[in-house]
Amino acid sequence: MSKTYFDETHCAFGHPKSTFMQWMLTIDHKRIGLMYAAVMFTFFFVAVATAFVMRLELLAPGQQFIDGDTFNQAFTLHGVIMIFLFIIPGIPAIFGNIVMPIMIGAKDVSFPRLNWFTFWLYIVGALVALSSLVSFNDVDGEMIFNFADTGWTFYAPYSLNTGTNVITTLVAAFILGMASILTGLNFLVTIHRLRAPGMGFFKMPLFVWGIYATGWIQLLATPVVGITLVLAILEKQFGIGIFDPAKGGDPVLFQHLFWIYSHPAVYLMILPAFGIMSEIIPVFSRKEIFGYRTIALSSASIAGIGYLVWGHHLFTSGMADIAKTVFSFLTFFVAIPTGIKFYDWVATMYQGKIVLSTPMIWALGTIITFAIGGLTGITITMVGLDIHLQDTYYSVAHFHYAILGGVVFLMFAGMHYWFPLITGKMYNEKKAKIAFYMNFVGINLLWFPMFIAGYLGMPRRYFDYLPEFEIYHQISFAGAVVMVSGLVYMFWVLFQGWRNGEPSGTNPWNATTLEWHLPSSPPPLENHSKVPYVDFEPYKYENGEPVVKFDYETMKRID
Amino acid sequence: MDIKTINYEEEKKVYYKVLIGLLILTTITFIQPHIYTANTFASQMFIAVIKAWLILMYYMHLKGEKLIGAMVIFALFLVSFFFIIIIGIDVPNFQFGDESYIMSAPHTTK
Amino acid sequence: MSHEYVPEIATDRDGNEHEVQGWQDDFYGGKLGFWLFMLTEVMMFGGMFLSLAYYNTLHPHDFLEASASLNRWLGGTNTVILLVSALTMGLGLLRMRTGDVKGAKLMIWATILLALIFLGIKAVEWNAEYHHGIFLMHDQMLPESSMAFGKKLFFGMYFTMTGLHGFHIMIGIGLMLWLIKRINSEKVTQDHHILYWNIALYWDIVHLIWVFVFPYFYMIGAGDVVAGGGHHGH
Amino acid sequence: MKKILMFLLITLSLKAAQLGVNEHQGAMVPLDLTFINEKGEKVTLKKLMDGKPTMISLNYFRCAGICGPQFEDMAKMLSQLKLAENIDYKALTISFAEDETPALAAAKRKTYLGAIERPFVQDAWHFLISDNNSSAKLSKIVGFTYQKEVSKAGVVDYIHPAALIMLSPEGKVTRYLNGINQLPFDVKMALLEAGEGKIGPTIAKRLLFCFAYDPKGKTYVFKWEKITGIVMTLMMLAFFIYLVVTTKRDDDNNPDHQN
Repeated sequence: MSKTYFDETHCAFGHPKSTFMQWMLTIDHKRIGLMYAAVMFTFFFVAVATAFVMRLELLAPGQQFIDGDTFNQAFTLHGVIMIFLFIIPGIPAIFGNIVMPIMIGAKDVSFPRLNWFTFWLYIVGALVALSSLVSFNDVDGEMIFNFADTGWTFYAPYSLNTGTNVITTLVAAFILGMASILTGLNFLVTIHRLRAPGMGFFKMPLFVWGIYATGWIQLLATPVVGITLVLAILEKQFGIGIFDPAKGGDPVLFQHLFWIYSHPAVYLMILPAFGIMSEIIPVFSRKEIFGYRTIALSSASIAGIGYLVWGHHLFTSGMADIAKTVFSFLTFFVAIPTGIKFYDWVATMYQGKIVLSTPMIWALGTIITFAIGGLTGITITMVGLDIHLQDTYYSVAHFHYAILGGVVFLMFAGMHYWFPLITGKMYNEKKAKIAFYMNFVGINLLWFPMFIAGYLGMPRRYFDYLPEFEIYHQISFAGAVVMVSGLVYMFWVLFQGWRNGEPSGTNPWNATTLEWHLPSSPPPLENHSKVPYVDFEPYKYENGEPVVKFDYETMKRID
Repeated sequence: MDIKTINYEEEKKVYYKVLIGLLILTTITFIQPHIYTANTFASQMFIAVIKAWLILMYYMHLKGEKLIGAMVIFALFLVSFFFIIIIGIDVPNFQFGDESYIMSAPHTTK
Repeated sequence: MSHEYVPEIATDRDGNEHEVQGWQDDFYGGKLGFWLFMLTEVMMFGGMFLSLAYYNTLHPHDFLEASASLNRWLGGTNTVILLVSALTMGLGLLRMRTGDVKGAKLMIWATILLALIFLGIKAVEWNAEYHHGIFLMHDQMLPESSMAFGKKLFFGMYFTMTGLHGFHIMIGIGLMLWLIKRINSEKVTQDHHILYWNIALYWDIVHLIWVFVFPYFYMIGAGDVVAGGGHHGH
Repeated sequence: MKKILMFLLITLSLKAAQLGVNEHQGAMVPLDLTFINEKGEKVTLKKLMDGKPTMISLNYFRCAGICGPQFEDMAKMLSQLKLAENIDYKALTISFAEDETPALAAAKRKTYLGAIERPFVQDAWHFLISDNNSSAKLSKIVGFTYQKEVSKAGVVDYIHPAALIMLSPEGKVTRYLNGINQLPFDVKMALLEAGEGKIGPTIAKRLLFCFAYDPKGKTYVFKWEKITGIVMTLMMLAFFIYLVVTTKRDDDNNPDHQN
């Protein structure tokens, strides 16, 4: 057991005695990942609450509980928290940190100190975002709720004119963007440099592939939005005129720059999620994954193509028709690698010994919800149809099916999958499954009616509507109630498991990848007792049993 | 690339050679408008690209860096793609330019 | 890092030994990381050049005129200064790698000096423009002024981009001072000079950005003036 | 600047509100009242309404206060209103100031008809001025009170509330919509109601049947909806609390819940 840390408290600096300070200053990737998880899920529930309030308001036409301005700020808050604080950093920061280095047999990420710094950068960004919630009106210094009311997209010119705290929010988004860049950078170098000897790129677990592709998006797309936000801030401060038509600027340019990042951002969200899926499916089918290379490469190509399709957000914003056609055309291509992945997963399950444990049913549920989200996405790729459906509940439903029903569901799948690894305990399977079904019913009840409402012309981001749409909103509300209950129930089950579940052992799922070959669970500092030599493909099963076995002390193969 | 064994004189020479090259190119940027007025923009950018290439290859030691070189090329490809789509396709073909306030506003010199 | 890091050995089934790359003193890893960071810089300025080109295509004439009105000689001098500073930085690194710490530090100081001169000239330039009534939120740049949209945007981008570039220069100076500190405390040595290497790279990318900023702002209008404008026009 | 102005206007309108619209639902407005239209002709209210439910706003055209915003909002509201103007309803803006000219009325009308963002039957919205004190009579009947104020500079101004007053075809006052901002939806409902269900598509009939008006919220709601919303939310919270409680229990009788 050679500990290579130069400092046994393994902190960014100093040798703090108190456990608390050791956590605050830790550069251990597992601890950092856990801290991310704690913070992010807190924010997640704040955003969920905001969304629920909006649903409550929309229960009937006319004003119910909150007025229009508050509603605008509510959906902006929901968007900003969910996008910038939860879902974009989400899976990479949590599972990328916790399991990715273990999966490649590394002792930590390449730049542990940078990792620590990144986490605190993220916290700073979050605090700035919170500080923009309220402002003190200069008349009588009383506090007023004054969050940005622009929607999370900050479209110019409105964002340049509104009196709400847009600048602070932009700064927050910028800082969070930097955090995301540094995370991606760290992971890219880690994956390039710290793979265990013998592990070529095509021997990596697929989750690592997902993280790798994500890393490239974080690295190369985020700076563009970064500079866009900077320009917007300068615009607001110095009235340069870059985005303000009154001074000759072109708001469409803002949209271009904004979506050059924010569209790849959705692939940034989904790719690691697909990675989790590719981990879970073979393990619970007890079968080697079908078409490893195609899945790995499709991740890469989704990341690549993802850069080239941002324009489909601008179909109604004033683009040249040729550009629209090009973008529509390119966007269709994204469906191809995605489809390949789906077929590979299904093919993996074919003739496998399928074990319906909780992570598996989350994954299976996702196959349904994400398929709905993805296919409806293809419909609004067509320019003509998009002109009709843009900014309606249809696109809202599409987005939530894809992101909640895809990314977040898979994130939860991952939570259930790696829960024993992280806590060393096992949660109550039965209750966990109930939680899944609540969520699954909830999401469909909540968003499916929106497809219809949107198709009939219910615009998004409105706090009032004509009575025609009443019924859809009411079904959605019922769905919201079920969904939120399901979420809380799920977290409660996991919490219970953590508090008083039975010990799980190091490899409860009979999984094959390296993170399940640890001397103890939860993993010790610096993970494997010794770096293994990887001369095998991941997910090797023979008649339902993992092929590769290790002696966890020497990490020598004993099969 | 082994960093221990380096030939000081050799590398120094390279640095000075590149410096001279860059200086020459800079002077060219200044005399270009007087000798070749057809397309200042293109020729200026062309010179800039050459300078950039020199700096990348020799000052930044990109020469022989396979992996990093590929990464740089990928990034540059993306940027150029953004240019092609937005500057090359979208803006010039925008069909409502004449009705656009920002393009044909009262006091823009046309 | 206080004690020397001994890489671990992994043995495969045939008993061959493979050295494990740890995250400690991983020179190539450090370099790779910094290159990736520089790619983000490229994308960032790429985005700005994109906006610049965008408005250039909308208002070509205004851009040429505005560009012609900039002081090409100050810009040129700055170009040369950065050029030389890139050389000094490179030579400094070279000396560090050959173990000549003193010479290396000398070169860093030289670079810092050049950087300061660059900023000085920039200040003079901005000051002059301010007195011509061209500055952010000032006189001709105000919304109500009758200056053409194209020109407003040109100068707006000019101040934004040269400003951000100047900001990078300042950061560079800070980094170099820090580097000198690290050298003095022998954290950066002949064998362990990744920090120096990366800061040199940073300085090069700052230079690289200027290589494009300079012609796009100062030179594109030059041909126009010589050809069309006044003296020996045709 | 704009914010401050709005703030001022709001306070002003509040002040005015105290000085009052005392609602006289059910009061009958005599349809033979005469007003002067933009062309300077005498017209009876009957002719102006010609058997349609009608929304009336009382203002004065020199008004620098809340009238402007109110007109703008009316124009906005009318362009979104899902009813056929001139067929389903009429709109009248009547000046209660004694000393205003048809020319000014015409100008105002032109401006705000122009502000409507869709083809709009011009005849549906008229700007009228008082004919031998008819406005004053009207205001009295509908309970719309205003107060004359003469500034030191001798400029005559009025402090007055802002409201849309709905008349049934027979001239019965059916509804008051107070304030300068009206939701098209509210106005639609009010008009349908004023027309006593004679007009409007079937869906609107149904609405009319199941929607009630609550004067405080100034808007139409399903009464039971708010209740349901709150109840369901409470049920959800109850569920959370239940979870917390059970957590405690699990701690007591130590963890052996195998299933």
